[in-house]
Amino acid sequence: MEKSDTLRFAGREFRSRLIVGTGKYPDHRSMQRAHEASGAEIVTVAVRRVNLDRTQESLLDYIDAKKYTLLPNTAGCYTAEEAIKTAILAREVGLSDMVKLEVIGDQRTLFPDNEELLKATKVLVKEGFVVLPYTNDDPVMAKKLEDAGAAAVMPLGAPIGSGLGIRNPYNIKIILEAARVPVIVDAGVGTASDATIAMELGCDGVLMNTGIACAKDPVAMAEAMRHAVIAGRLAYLAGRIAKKLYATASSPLEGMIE
Amino acid sequence: MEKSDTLRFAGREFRSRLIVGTGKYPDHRSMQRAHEASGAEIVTVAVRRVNLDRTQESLLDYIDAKKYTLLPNTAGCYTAEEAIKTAILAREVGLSDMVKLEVIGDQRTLFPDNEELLKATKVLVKEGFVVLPYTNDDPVMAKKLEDAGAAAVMPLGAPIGSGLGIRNPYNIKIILEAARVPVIVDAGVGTASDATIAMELGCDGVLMNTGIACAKDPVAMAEAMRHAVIAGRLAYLAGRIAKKLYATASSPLEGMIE
Amino acid sequence: MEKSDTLRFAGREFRSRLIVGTGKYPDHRSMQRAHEASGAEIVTVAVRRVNLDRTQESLLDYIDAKKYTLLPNTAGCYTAEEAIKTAILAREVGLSDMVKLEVIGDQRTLFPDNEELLKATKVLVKEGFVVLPYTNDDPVMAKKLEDAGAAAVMPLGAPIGSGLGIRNPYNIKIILEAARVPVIVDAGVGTASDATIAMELGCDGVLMNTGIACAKDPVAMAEAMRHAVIAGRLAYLAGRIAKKLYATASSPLEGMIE
Amino acid sequence: MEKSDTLRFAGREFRSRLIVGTGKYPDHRSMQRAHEASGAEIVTVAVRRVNLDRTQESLLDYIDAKKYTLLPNTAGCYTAEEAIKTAILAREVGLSDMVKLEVIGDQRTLFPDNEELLKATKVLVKEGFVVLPYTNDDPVMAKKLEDAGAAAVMPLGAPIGSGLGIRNPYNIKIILEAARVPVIVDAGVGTASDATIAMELGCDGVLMNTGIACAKDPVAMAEAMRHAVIAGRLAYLAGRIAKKLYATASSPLEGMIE
Amino acid sequence: MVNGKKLEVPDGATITALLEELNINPLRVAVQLNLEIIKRERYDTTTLRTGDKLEIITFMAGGSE
Amino acid sequence: MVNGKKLEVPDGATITALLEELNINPLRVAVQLNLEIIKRERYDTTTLRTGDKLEIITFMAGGSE
Amino acid sequence: MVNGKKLEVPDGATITALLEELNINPLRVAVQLNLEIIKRERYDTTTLRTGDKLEIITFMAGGSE
Amino acid sequence: MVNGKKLEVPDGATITALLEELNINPLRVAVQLNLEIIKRERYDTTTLRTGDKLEIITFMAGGSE
Repeated sequence: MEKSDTLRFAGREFRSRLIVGTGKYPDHRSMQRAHEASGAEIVTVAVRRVNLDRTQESLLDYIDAKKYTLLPNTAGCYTAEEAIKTAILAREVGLSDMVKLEVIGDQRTLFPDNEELLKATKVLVKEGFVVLPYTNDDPVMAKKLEDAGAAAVMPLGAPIGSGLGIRNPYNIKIILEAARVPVIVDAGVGTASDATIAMELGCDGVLMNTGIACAKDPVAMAEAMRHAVIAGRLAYLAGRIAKKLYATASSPLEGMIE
Repeated sequence: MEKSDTLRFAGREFRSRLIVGTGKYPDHRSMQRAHEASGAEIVTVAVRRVNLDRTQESLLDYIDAKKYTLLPNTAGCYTAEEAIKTAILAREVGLSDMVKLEVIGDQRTLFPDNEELLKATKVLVKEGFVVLPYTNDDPVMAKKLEDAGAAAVMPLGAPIGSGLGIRNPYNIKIILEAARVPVIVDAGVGTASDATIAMELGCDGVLMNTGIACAKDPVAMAEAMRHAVIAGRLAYLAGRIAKKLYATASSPLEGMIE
Repeated sequence: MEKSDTLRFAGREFRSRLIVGTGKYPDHRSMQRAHEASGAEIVTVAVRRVNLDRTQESLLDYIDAKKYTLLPNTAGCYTAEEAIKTAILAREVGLSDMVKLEVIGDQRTLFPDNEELLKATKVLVKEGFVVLPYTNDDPVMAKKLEDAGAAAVMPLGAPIGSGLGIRNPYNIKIILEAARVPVIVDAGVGTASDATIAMELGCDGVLMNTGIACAKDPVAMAEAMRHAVIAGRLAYLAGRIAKKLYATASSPLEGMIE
Repeated sequence: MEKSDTLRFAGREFRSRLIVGTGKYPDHRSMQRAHEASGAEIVTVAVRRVNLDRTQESLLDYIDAKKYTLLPNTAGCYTAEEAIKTAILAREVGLSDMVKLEVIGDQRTLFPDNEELLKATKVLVKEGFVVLPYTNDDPVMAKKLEDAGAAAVMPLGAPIGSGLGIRNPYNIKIILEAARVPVIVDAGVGTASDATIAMELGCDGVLMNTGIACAKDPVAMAEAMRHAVIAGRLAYLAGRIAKKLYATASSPLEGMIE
Repeated sequence: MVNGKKLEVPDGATITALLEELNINPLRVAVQLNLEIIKRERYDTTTLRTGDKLEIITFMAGGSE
Repeated sequence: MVNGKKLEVPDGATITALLEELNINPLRVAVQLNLEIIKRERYDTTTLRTGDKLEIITFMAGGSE
Repeated sequence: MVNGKKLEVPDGATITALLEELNINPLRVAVQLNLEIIKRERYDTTTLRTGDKLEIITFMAGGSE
Repeated sequence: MVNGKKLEVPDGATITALLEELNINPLRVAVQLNLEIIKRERYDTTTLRTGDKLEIITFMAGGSE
């Protein structure tokens, strides 16, 4: 079933609905194995100056460009201008024209600055980028980002790195009702059920990093997340039973033994 | 990983931690396909009089006894005596010495009658049965059932058929803290994330029927549940990140572009 | 409104629906002031040997017997026999024929032993006691206690002293649907909203001790609880609005300024 | 205690922390009685053209201007410009220089348009208004509104008229951590406990209309809300007990009867 | 035009006169004439002509929440 | 009486014969005669008389959950 | 033995006397002598002997919750 | 100045030469010279002078989430 049911945006198509990160891993090797276990096809990376006096090897030695689509992010940017500049430099590297657009509004909580985010989205869309903006769960802003040409909207489920899951499924539902582009939950996923719940709401995908990278066993958690996203998607498509205070037995009452 | 990590009780061992039912399916054929999709190895069945003027075929034509372990249940019994009699007849059929012991205390909600349940458990354990009692989420009763020789305890997550999931994870946690036999959540699972959450709590397995059989697409939901149980188990073993109100970025601050 | 809407059982009538305790307070004086602030009319007390080499004054010097109804409890009893003996001695003191019946089944969590509780209830009802049994949120046991003659049933909202509130409002709802005696939530209340929620569910009263006695300011918390119980009761009677994903404005659209 | 503990902003001081509305009531009379029962001192009103062919009496005949502070709102405005114009006309009426600033971004859900809201706030603050902006629970926007000179910030607890309560207490907590002006939850309150929870989080006040006006008995619900807000505030000040999975008895173990 | 409705007003009538005729308490309204707000003290002296667009605003029950 | 229904059974017929006639696979049922469980190996030798109360039990779809 | 403690009590002393000596208000306690409950009206007439096991019970702060 | 660090670069050296010397794979970086982005095809022909401000950007592990 996962075969035909794919994640599509900006003319791309992905079998996996899970997007993973590269930060916070114990080491590049465990990251690589976690990526494999996750089944993800998109990996987000930071854009930084080359470390001149570096002993460490390049991140890209651990991400097979044939297997994974690179999604540069603008983490650490606090203004539209910084984010735009970072995105343009990222594209110059020549490995991706997509950008996970982050414009942080609060260093403490890493909540987005939606005003600046919208500005940057408009500019980068004009520049021909495939823009995936990280935003909060505000339905009005989600619609504005979509209207500005975002290829998908990525509302947070909970604050970055909090592991609190989908704090407000109601807002995500409301965003989904109106969205005409994919909705990908970005941030907040702490454990497998968080991802399952996101997908059961009808989200098109989930992006996570901390939940996997900082788990005691990142590779096992990555595999858990692979199953969790598939489970949630299938459950969404399968159509769950209604909730009731209680129901009646499935056991046929006729034929009871006397 | 699932290879080595198995569900064990009464000397049996199962690769799958999901136990499924046979009631409420549109037809035997869809049940059979759902069982396959679920990956379950244990299937619970009711014990009833043969329908003499039956046109319908036998349930057992649709459950490969080589592939599945049959778990007869005492659904519909309201006293220890009825349940014991039903269990003994079930064993006489010669296909299983296990019993999913149900003694219902309230026809409306199908909550168990724990007093009668405990009585029946004591008798059937003496009779050499492998007893899996369906109980509520009372830690004291769970311990008494374990002390009475139950092979596992099966607290409800929510009322049967309610689809409300794990209503009180705190009680399940408390039961798990003290249990020395497997804890298998029985009843209440409505969608994939419910099963994932049960497993993330540290439960050893999940038994469900309505959530799969009454989904719009039972086969797809069964597959969802297979992934959901694996996801939850892996997440439990992987060790999730702690929850915080918010955290800080994984992005290296050094190297920001000027 | 609170005037006419009273808590009634066993021929007694109380204006307040809040029952408070006497344990864990910093001192008798703060307890006394908290009792006043709470507006409670029933106070539960332990039954113990007189402390012979005591310097401390008697608890009863701090509870005006004209103002408060004393509710002796059987805290610390682990069998029906102990509880019965304690209740009988309590009545001999000559200040109350009511008993908050506690039979603990697990020293760690203080969950009730429902089997023993039911036994003790039957005996004490025959002995003419007004029995208020502390039980868990099992609808079947609640009904059995009622049938055994309990004057009210007191399901726990959450483990004693946990401050977790009403962990499973669904079970409380189910108990309320069938109950013909008052349902008083006993244990688990940690803050005002917990009490309000209990009352909004339709409970007849709330019993709490730790939540008040161990608050930083017990007197302020006691006053908070007084308001919380009234608020919840009034909201229950007033009939709340339905929940929706969203609604529309109350603002008249005609008359908008051009 | 409520005496000294007052709600203060823009040099005003109010004993009640509850702000109520005027819409959706069965009639002006029941509104008037609900206002009384609520104990509120601030009442929000819409700004509209006089109805020329009106038979109905004026709203202001039912709000004692000596007793209540009028808070005109800009409900129904979808741009900063409309909202500003409405606010200025409202002030011209000469009864209040405060404005509950609403700039709606989505007619379906009535979520605010934060961009326009911020623009209007800046203008109206310059014009000398006491601006109380209705926003969502975005901590970054809350801070921007505060920096723009808002006298308080009014994040929604849940969509207007939804009755869903505080959907995301985590965001409200984060807003409170950083706020230097009062935080008043606006919208979403459906029943008493919702208001209590808002206050327990540390909010400075709660604004509600639908929850009271559309209750079966608006006057009883208004009284419930009065108690609920006091309860929540007192509980917040009193300092609740910590939550634990379970705790130990308050009963002295020494002195058990043998 | 008053509040979007055609209304017969004697040419040269003051706002005060109009409010009186409409039996509207001037202390509870704001008035805008051809998009310009008219201060209360000018109600007596401000006269209306045909084609004037007048808005008379007051407080009514309502609000989004 | 078989499973609560009156049934014409030739006097002295064995359980095996009855099951065959009813076309029931003996390996999938349990049999109780006048409240006494009959082991499978005795199906051939156990004969039925008028008035006997026979229960033939099997597994069917169902369960509370 | 009173409440599990050895106590010197003059042989033949009444419960009333003992309570007085211990300065305990008889209206706030229940008394159990060798596992038999003694009604209040018998405090004056019930005398204590060496080896008696006496329990004096009252209400104290406490309860599980 | 390369990535904010003073670096001895022979006057007139090309970007290609510099990357080689720094042992950096040109296919994994973007280069910005005095705030102007240099396309890859110009690395061979673009020479560096003293005082030039050069940024060499690549992908590294990281992201906010």
